[in-house]
Amino acid sequence: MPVITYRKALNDALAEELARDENVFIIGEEVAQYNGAYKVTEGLWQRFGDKRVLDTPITEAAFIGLSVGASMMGLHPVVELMFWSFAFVAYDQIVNNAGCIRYMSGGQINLPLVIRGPANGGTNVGATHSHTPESILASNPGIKVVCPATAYDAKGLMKTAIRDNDPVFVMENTLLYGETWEVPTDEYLIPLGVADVKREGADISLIAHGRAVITSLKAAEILAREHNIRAEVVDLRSIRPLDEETILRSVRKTHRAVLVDENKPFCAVSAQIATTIQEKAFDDLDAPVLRVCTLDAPAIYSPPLEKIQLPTAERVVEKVLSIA
Amino acid sequence: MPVITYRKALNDALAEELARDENVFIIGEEVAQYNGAYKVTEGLWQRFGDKRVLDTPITEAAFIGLSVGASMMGLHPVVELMFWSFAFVAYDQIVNNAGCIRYMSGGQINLPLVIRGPANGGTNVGATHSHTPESILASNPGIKVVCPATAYDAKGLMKTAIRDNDPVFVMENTLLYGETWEVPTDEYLIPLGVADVKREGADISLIAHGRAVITSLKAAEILAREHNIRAEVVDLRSIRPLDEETILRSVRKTHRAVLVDENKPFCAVSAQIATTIQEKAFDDLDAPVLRVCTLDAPAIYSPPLEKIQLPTAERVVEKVLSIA
Amino acid sequence: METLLEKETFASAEVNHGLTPERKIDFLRQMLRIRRFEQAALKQYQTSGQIGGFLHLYSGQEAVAIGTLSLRSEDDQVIAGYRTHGQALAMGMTMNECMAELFGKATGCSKGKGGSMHLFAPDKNYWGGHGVVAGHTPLGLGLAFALKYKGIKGCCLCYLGDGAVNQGVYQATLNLASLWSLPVIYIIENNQYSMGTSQERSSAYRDCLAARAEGYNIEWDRFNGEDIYEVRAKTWPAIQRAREESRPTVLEVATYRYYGHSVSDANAKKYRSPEEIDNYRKLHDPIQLWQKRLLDEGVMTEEQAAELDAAAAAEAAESVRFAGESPLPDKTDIFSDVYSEVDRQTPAGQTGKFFFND
Amino acid sequence: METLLEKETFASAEVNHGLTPERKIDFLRQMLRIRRFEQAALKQYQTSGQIGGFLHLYSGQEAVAIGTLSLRSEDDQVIAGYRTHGQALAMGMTMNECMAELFGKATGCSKGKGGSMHLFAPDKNYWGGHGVVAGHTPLGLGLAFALKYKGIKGCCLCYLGDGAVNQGVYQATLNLASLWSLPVIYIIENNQYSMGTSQERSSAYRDCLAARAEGYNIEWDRFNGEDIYEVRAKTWPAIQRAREESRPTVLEVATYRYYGHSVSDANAKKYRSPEEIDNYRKLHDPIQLWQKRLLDEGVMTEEQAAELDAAAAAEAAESVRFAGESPLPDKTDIFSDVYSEVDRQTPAGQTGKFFFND
Ligand SMILES: Cc1ncc(C[n+]2csc(CCOP(=O)(O)OP(=O)(O)O)c2C)c(N)n1
Ligand SMILES: Cc1ncc(C[n+]2csc(CCOP(=O)(O)OP(=O)(O)O)c2C)c(N)n1
Ligand SMILES: [Mg+2]
Ligand SMILES: [Mg+2]
Repeated sequence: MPVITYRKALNDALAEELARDENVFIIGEEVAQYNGAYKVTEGLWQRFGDKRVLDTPITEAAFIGLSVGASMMGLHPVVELMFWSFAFVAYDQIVNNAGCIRYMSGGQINLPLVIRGPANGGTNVGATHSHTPESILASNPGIKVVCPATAYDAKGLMKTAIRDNDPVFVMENTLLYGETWEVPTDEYLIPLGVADVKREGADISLIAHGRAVITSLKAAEILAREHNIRAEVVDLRSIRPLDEETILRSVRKTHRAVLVDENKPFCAVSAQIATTIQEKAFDDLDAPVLRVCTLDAPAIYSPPLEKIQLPTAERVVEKVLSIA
Repeated sequence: MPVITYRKALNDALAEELARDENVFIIGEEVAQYNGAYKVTEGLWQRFGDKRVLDTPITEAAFIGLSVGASMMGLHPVVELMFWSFAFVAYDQIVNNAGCIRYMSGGQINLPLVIRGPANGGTNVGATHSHTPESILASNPGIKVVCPATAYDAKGLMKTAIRDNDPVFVMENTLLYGETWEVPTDEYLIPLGVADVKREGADISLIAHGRAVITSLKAAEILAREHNIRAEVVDLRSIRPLDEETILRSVRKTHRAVLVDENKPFCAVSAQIATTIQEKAFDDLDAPVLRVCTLDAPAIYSPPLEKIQLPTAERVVEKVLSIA
Repeated sequence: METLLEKETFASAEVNHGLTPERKIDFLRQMLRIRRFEQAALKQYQTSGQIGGFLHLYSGQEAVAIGTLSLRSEDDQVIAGYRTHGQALAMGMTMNECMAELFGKATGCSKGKGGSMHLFAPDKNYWGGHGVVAGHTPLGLGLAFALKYKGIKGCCLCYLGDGAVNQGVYQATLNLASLWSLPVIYIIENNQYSMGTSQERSSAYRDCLAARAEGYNIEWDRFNGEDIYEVRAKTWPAIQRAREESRPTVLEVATYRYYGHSVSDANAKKYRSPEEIDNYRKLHDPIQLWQKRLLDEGVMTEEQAAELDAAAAAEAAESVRFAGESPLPDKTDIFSDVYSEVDRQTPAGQTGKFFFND
Repeated sequence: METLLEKETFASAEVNHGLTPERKIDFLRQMLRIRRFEQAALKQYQTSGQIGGFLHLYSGQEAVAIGTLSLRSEDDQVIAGYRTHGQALAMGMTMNECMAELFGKATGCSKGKGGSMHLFAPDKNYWGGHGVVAGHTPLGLGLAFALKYKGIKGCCLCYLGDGAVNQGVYQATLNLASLWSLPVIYIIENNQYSMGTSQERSSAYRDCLAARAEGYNIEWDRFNGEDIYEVRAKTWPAIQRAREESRPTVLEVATYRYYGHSVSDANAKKYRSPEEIDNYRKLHDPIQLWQKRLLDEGVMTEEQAAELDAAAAAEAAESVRFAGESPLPDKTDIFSDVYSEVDRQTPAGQTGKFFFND
């Protein structure tokens, strides 16, 4: 199977969907002539032209609102946010318009809209540019959120997201864009709402999403090698809809869970998962569900410090050892 | 002790703080000449004049940004949001500017800013106007959030918030504005970060904030009367800083907890509390921590339906009975 | 603004020239329907306890919705704010579905989920009904964008208030509208107040609010909204510009609302003098003016006018009965209309957990 | 824009008239310091691996910061976007604290917490350094508001880019600035591009970007930013208007950035032709032009100029040394500077839990 970058996988997904459906268009800052700030849309403007790939002014509320309106009429906008952090400039459009209009119209309107872009810390761009809004956005019924951790997942989830009839927010990660994975050439789709057990294990469940999955896999490796602990790594992939079954199945097997989450801890995705596990697998738990989150402060700029602000494999190992 | 409304308690707090410190000013839509959309600022413009009580155009991002800037210079703006839901139009100003500037400046800047207004469902104003953003805002380190449930707490917390040197967001509730409680005439302050046990009990802890506290008290009443269950009601009052000690003390005593929360369930404040309890009081728990939240859909308009979408005393009782 | 002479020429403007008596009478019928619908709704709000939340009445502004929307073609799209009864009825929605929506009933246009601010009829090209001030203005641009994308020669009419123009998203949207040459028309219904705040206290401007469009190289116009002839004559160039040149326009229409900001506006008569309100009702009422015109033109008799009014009142009364007798949504309905895939029970709607109640 | 004749008169404008040779030379010194600082930073970015994230260079635009800020009084407040090295140094920040900030060191102005986009010196009336495009524009208004509130006769100078003008919050802020008559000056540094997007592809306008101010009844002006005399002559009326009349102004200054959008802009020479860049460097470089002027005026010798440059380069080199040798923040520093009450260990800072790491 060809080995390609996460970036290329996304690029392929976008190109395939643009080719498949002429109602799909790409819109965002620098996505066309500049090939995207992170080059995810490279070559698409050249191939599909001005109509299908549109550069916007710096005006997130306006072009996201425009995209919501266009989706109401049956188009399928794929909006790039240069950083998901910039969603905060368009928060009303995202939560109230993309998130509530279907409901407030009594189901008369569909909103087949994708918003995508990187949503991560770790690149030393400061507090305002390093938000991880999957938790706050997924808290809104009406919205779907996915966080691919590998090139394979990125491609399959992105294609599904574009074919979905609801607003789907795809949160990518700049630190993964250059990483490579095997990705089949044949077309495939990954359904939303299906977690993926990225490593099997019997002693403890590490549950994560996005880049924290990679961190968890590293930790699992160390745990196996140095501590003889067989950790299972569950990749949520999709935050909403959420695959609770896979989570609970894993915990019922291992009886212990550490959640790894690049959200800051307060009301994080991992808080939702911990709440669910203790509620539904209470009698299966041999220890409290613990969490390893981003250290609870605005993202620090200082590169060496920001590295340790995010969850590290070492912190995961330590946390696991505290209960295993 | 005089019995006054929640609205009047807030009004008194604002008047006292305006009188105490000339750097305090009130700013927002219709707060001056109109006396506030919900009359919380009644009479303040007449008493303190144009300089201290300012009507704004409908332009939340601009006047909240202005207030952040003014606070940097040592003024103490008290911003009214007609609904906290409208924060979404100013989300970047609130999270990135009020929430991050102190950090990004290495602590050189203080942001003594209060943003206040109602943050609740239940008034049939539709999905876009009925958000409860305490969870998503409190997820940001740098921000403080309080949710008073009674007139007494409203006054004491508001005064403290205005004297605090950090951004404090006070989330009120339109359904409580007209309710009355005893409030002393002598000045008092309630520290942020201190929960209040509103009813003592030994069998189960009901943990709540805002109007859900009132719902919990009603449920406790029913539980005592009809089921001989002595429920303790813990009012968080402050979401961030959070009084974990009081929460844990209660649970260690009762061994059971039901969290009552007008947030929607996903990544709710109650998810954070449940996570904490299971982590820190794991061995004290005789049953999973359960939650009663707002039913997980955008706020429905239909008045009779919205009533049952919010947590009700009946749902709390039912949930308690399932584990007690 | 325009001279008296100009004013007189509106009736003979090309776009009004060929109007049949039937259409002219229909304009009156439509305005009366809005007025009577709202009177019935107001009464229900005050007495039945069945209408909750806000009720923003359009009474006084009828000629704006009816005049502008009388020019629409079947491809044109329409979107508005929360003061939306006028546009909703003008777009062909029935009183029944609208009144039932106000009552929060399952038979409402939005199944009781939206309320007065959120009337929708996408099948009639009516896209709401939006509560967040100015939040719908980029959606209107999106409707226009979709028309152009699909190669349809239509336009989008997007209504907003004089208070809404200061919301950043509207101004940002104007830039995009002009930059991308999209067929959108922003119609500022300037009723002089945003809640209790007069235009002077909310907006800084030279000339008028619409003139800000110049900064974005957008054509604009400003006119009086009490006379349907004038509204049509002044709106038509904008519609042609949109359809033929795919260029945006901003129109500012002077108008007035009779009631408070919403029905619960306790200050309605404080920030505006009773004389001011009276003056409008007596001298500038769009329905009375239009009725008088039709009588003067000999297009219609007094009796016909009275019949139209009676019919509108009867229709409104019937809608109250309909709404009253309609069923409420079921508790399970709370969870429908959240996700399209779930509603349609597609595989995508059955994979994973969507609702987190337990 | 202005005629050649006008151009020549800038030097003799009243505000430039009384400039001492020392001050003129100081302007050169300051511009050189910015240029040399950035050259050193760029080199460190590319070679040392100690600078992370973005590095937006100001080189080419120096006369704008130095010219406008040379007019400030001690009460004036200043705030800018993320391309902020110029303003920061012009406001009197040391190269050491700025370079250390770029290195993420504890000795940085923001203790290594902000980085290149977030330089702050409130003690010098410099309020950052803000990364979200246009997000700081209402903060600038707030600084002006505070001045007026406190009865201080100062103004706020708020810088933004040609791309930033389309962000709604800026436009909403203009309305408030005019409506409330606040002493703020928005200075649009129009370097013709926002990242890879030319002004034509991002903005619709008549005349120029600053002219949009008219829609808000705000005075505006537009001028060339390569000559300090011109910058000062054109900025002065705005400052006077702010201080004396408490009225806002929008200024648009034509300028150019030599490097890519940020140092990692791989396309820097794709969306602009090398000829275009060369042309600016050769014919419009503000430092060369000013230097030549001072030589022509006989205010300074070639040797003096070379000395100034050498001193600036040495200072920059020293700042690199300082930054390199400075300690990193400690891991516990991650949690300081989040809450003022916690930092000061007041009772309010010790009640309840603030951080939720465990
Ligand atoms: C973002 C936002 N802020 C505030 C409100 C509350 N609000 C609703 S309508 C209104 C006044 C709007 O006035 P205008 O635009 O003139 O429209 P009109 O009511 O006169 O039709 C306000 C302040 C809101 N709905 N949304
Ligand atoms: C809200 C937001 N959107 C996008 C960005 C990414 N971004 C940073 S700078 C920039 C270009 C700004 O151009 P301009 O305002 O002309 O300033 P210049 O870089 O030319 O100084 C963009 C798109 C951002 N920081 N914030
Ligand atoms: Mg109005
Ligand atoms: Mg620029």
